[in-house]
Amino acid sequence: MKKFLAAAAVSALCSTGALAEVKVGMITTLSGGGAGLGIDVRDGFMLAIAQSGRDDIEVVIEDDQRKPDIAVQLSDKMIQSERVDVMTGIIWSNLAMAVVPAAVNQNVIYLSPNAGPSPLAGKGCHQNYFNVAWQNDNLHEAAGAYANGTGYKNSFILAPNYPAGVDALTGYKRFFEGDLAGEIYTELGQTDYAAEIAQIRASDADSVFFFLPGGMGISFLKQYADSGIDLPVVGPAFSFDQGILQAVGDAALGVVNTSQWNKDIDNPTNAAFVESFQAEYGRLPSLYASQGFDTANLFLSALDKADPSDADAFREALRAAEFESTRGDFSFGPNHHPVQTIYAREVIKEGDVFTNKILGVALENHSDAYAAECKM
Amino acid sequence: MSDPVLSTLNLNKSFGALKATDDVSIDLKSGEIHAIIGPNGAGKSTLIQQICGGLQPDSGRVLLNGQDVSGQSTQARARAGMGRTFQISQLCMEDTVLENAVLGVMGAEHLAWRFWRPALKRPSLRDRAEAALERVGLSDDRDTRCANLSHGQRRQLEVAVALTLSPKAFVMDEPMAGLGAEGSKRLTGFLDGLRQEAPILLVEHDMDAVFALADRISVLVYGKVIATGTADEIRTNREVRDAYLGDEA
Amino acid sequence: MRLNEKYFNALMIAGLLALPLWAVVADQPFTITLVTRAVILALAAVGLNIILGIGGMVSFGHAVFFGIGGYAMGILAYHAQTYTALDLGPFSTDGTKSMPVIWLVAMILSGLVAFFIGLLSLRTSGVYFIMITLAFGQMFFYFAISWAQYGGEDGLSIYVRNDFPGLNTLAPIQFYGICFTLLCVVLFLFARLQASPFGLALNAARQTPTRVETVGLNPMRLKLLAFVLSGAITGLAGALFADLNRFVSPTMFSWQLSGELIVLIIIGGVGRLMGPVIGACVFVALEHFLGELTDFWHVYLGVVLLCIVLFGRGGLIGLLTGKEGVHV
Amino acid sequence: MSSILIIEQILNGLQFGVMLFLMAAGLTLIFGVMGLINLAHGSLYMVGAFAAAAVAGVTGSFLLALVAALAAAALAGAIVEMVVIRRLYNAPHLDQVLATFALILIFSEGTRWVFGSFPLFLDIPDALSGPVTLPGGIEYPLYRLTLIGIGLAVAVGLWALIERTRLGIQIRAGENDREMIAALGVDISKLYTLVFALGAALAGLAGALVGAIQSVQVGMGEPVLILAFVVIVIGGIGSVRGAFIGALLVGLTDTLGGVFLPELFKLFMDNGAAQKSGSALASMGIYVLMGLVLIWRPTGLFGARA
Repeated sequence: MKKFLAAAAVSALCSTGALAEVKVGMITTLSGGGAGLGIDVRDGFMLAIAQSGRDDIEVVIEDDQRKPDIAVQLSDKMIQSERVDVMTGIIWSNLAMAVVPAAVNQNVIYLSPNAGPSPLAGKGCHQNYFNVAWQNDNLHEAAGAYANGTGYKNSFILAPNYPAGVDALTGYKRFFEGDLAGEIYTELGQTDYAAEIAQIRASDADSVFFFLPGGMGISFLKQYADSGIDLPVVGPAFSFDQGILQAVGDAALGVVNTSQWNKDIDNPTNAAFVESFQAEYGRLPSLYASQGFDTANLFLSALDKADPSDADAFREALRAAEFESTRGDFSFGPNHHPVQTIYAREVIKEGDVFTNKILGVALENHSDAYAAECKM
Repeated sequence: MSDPVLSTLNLNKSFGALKATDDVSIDLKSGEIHAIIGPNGAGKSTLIQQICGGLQPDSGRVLLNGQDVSGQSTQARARAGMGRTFQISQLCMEDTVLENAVLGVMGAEHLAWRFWRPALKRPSLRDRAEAALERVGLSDDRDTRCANLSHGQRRQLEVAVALTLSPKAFVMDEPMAGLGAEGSKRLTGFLDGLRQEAPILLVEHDMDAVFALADRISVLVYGKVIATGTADEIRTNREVRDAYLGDEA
Repeated sequence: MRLNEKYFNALMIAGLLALPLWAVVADQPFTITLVTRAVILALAAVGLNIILGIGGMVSFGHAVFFGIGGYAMGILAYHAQTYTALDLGPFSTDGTKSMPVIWLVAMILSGLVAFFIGLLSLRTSGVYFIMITLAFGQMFFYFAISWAQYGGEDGLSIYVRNDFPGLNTLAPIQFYGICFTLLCVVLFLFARLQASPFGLALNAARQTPTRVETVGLNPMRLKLLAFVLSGAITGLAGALFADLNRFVSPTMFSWQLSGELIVLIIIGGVGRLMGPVIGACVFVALEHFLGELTDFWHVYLGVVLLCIVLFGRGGLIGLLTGKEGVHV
Repeated sequence: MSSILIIEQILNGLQFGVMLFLMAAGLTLIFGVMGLINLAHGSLYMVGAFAAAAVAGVTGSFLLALVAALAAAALAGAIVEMVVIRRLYNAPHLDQVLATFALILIFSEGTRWVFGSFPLFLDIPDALSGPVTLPGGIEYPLYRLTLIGIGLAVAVGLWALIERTRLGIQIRAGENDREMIAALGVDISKLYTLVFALGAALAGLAGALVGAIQSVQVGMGEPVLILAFVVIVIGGIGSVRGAFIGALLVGLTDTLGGVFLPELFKLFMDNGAAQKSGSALASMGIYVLMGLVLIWRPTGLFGARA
């Protein structure tokens, strides 16, 4: 168990040595494949806690190894032994589905810094569940909207054969008004896309949309760039994020992707965040880091107004979402999922570093397709 | 004499161009010891394997107690009454002597499919196993792990396990192998008495034992039986002397 | 100091009884959850130990049965919790939240699947057997990932633990009681089985199949039945594991889990009654305490495992009691 | 579906197959000569890819990167053989499985320790990037054609090594009879280290070559390892020829299954459902293939008869 007493340096200055009064449980992925995302969320979150200067917050951090059963047990531990007030941290939808429903039913507030599976936005929504990132479909919907705006008429779309992949293609199709030149479900964890790329080449598509998180996206983009096909590619931010962009290299240059955040979003909070994150950790912040940072700030804003022991008041304070988000305007819809603007951004090279710049707005003040199903 | 207990009819087996068993017809009559001898590579092991079911012949039949067992599995032949011992001991080395013998009784009594009472606490299994151990002189070692037995004791246990099966016919593959002079002599005496219980088909290199024990001897050379007869007939057989005994006699 | 294995076993059981009771007194519910996890993994590994330790079959696909048990629980409880009908051709049921019924279904299903997998796999031996069982595991894994009706990769959440007559299963100690009792029952059955004629014959089939044949027994059939029993017990453990987490997902079918079950047995001692139990306790403890020390705890776990293989033949029980393990 | 597409897909299957062969050849040699199941073979693949990415990042030369991959994997292999594997030759398969499973943990987390949690960058050299046009108007990436070429060259080289050289004689002798090579006066432990390093180098080469078109990340070895095991089991463990045939079979089954099964399902399903069920079945395809082969021939296509 790694206990981080918030802002240790600050509390050293103040000689009060106050006892931790609020306990946050963070379950995230810190080892094995996919650890990069969890580390970013954790670092973003802890940065905000440190900047708050509060010494009455204790954050208990545990590694779920990306295994659902481990995550469930850690959640039991957080609730039963640590008796945390608030939980956060989970990266993956399948782990969120394993942990969140049980946790929120035991009167724990859960703040999602990344995963947003559709059941939790619709029929399975809960007053104790707040999503600070996005509903899973959002970025894909924005990609569909962007494709319309650019005038694409015939898209070839592909995603891995698992629930988030199916949601991705559904999300794209929900907004895309053109035809589909092809629709492929690949194997989860697949590393070679030669067969799919050949099918894209043989089709009469005018654009390609893909959702292939992690290493799958790196492989696809490198192979696609090498295939000589020059159809434009659109995708959600996950394959173009700061952490993995360097591994894709030139193959990603010019690709348009959709995101609710970018480091050049022009507001003081964001500028300060990017600068302080770089200063603290020596790397550019990623989308995930921004989500972790926002999650912590949302939590801190509510903490200023109410005590977690007063559940109703604390929930109300969270729902108000009165904090300075790195994304600019941020508010919650009726299902406690964000209503936010989603941008189209393009991969560029700044010096030696690959990064993104915003092209324009893909969807303005966008909510999600499931809010109506939520009876809270 | 009555019909043979065990017989082979025109067994043939080839490995590629090599004819390992060439039209072999031998029989084993009640109460006799029939020895099969032959130089190394004569096809004795291949023949035994076909008799016991480890190998399928290309053609020919094997009869046990008048019943055609060709094509049947090893375990079916065992159940039909074939009691086999191995040239290289096939014992459960991690188990005790008694457990090895009990395994034999379980096979004979069809008692393997019992899941509750411990095998060693069942008198029906234990008594018969101990009786067999007693006969070969291993009673005192019943709780010794097989791995700790001497070579000679393992040979004795091989025979004891075959005894527990109460077979109609014994098929013994070089039971004397590796026994000293003393051990061979003791086993020879034991087998001498055993033939009244069930006849023995004996493959053996130890010529003293063979000529002392065998009622009949068949000589196998290059997969073919070149002669069958009593010890005296074989000793004097010209062909045998040329092919096999020649260089020894 | 050499311990007598019998005393050692009694000590283990006493420990498994005392630790959770202490946790209740000390108000450490998570300790109970951890011990429950160890006990359930041990149960699954006791199942595997039947074929691995007695029968000498190295199944690298035992997660199949663990997963089937888990999904049996998940699917039955899912239908019961959503009040939807589960159509099985001529039959239709509303599912159930009753543990005993779920256990029965889990065991029967796993046993049936084990029968077919065993029938095909037992034609091979050695490395080929290891690999063909792995192949079956992968087939089930990929099937579960794309089985959209029951959550695919996301798996299925059951919000409330299933019921056991007369108990409050949501109380950690009561659920632990159920798991611990089942483990004791299965350990008792294992001990009886190992000494029974069937166990003796199966043990012989591991050492010398030829001998078993020449006494008139069919080693294939012995092994197949062992495989079915083993699958059923691991399936039962799967159902309990799913209930512990109130959640099932395809990771229950993963080859890593199959590997972990083997690892548990080797840590404890192959073919030993309590081998899987001590193995599971040590494994869960390592996982928990090393994980607290460093993010890179897998490195240390790897080193510990290596040392056990290289220096601890016969597992921990072998080490403590001075007996060598069985050979597989 | 046009014939051009079908030919392209067959090329893709071949390319996948020959890369699997590089992995499988080492694995099958190590089993054939030493009787060892090496689960950590995938880690050597990863070592090769990381070494290549690191060297390419510093020098910018792909050729140097390949050399580094070969050297690093061979070295890692030799060290692992001398420190750990050597003690396992006479151990039961079970111990080998556990020990090499432990090595995977050490390699994976150790690599993450050194290189961090994010994927590394490794790209195709400029000279080999982009597509070429083949006879018949097929556009095909030059790099993938090169991979097919390298794979086939390694296969021929390996054949020559085993059939035509002194080392090959020793390897074949080692497969048949370990006492015999000792009698021949061969230093067994040196031979074993050499064979292990050779297998490791091939895995490292595969890692570097494939890493250029895939993601160089921790854990990249395990999926390939499982496939390589499927390959050698289909081909018959210990047989290099079997590994070659098995690799091509697996490569073609996986690629063509993924393409044609959904098409087949479209005949009697709607598009989306056909895609989902077709690709679900395709992901099980190679395991079904392996199961069928083993049921038909329990020791694989070219395995020694039991």
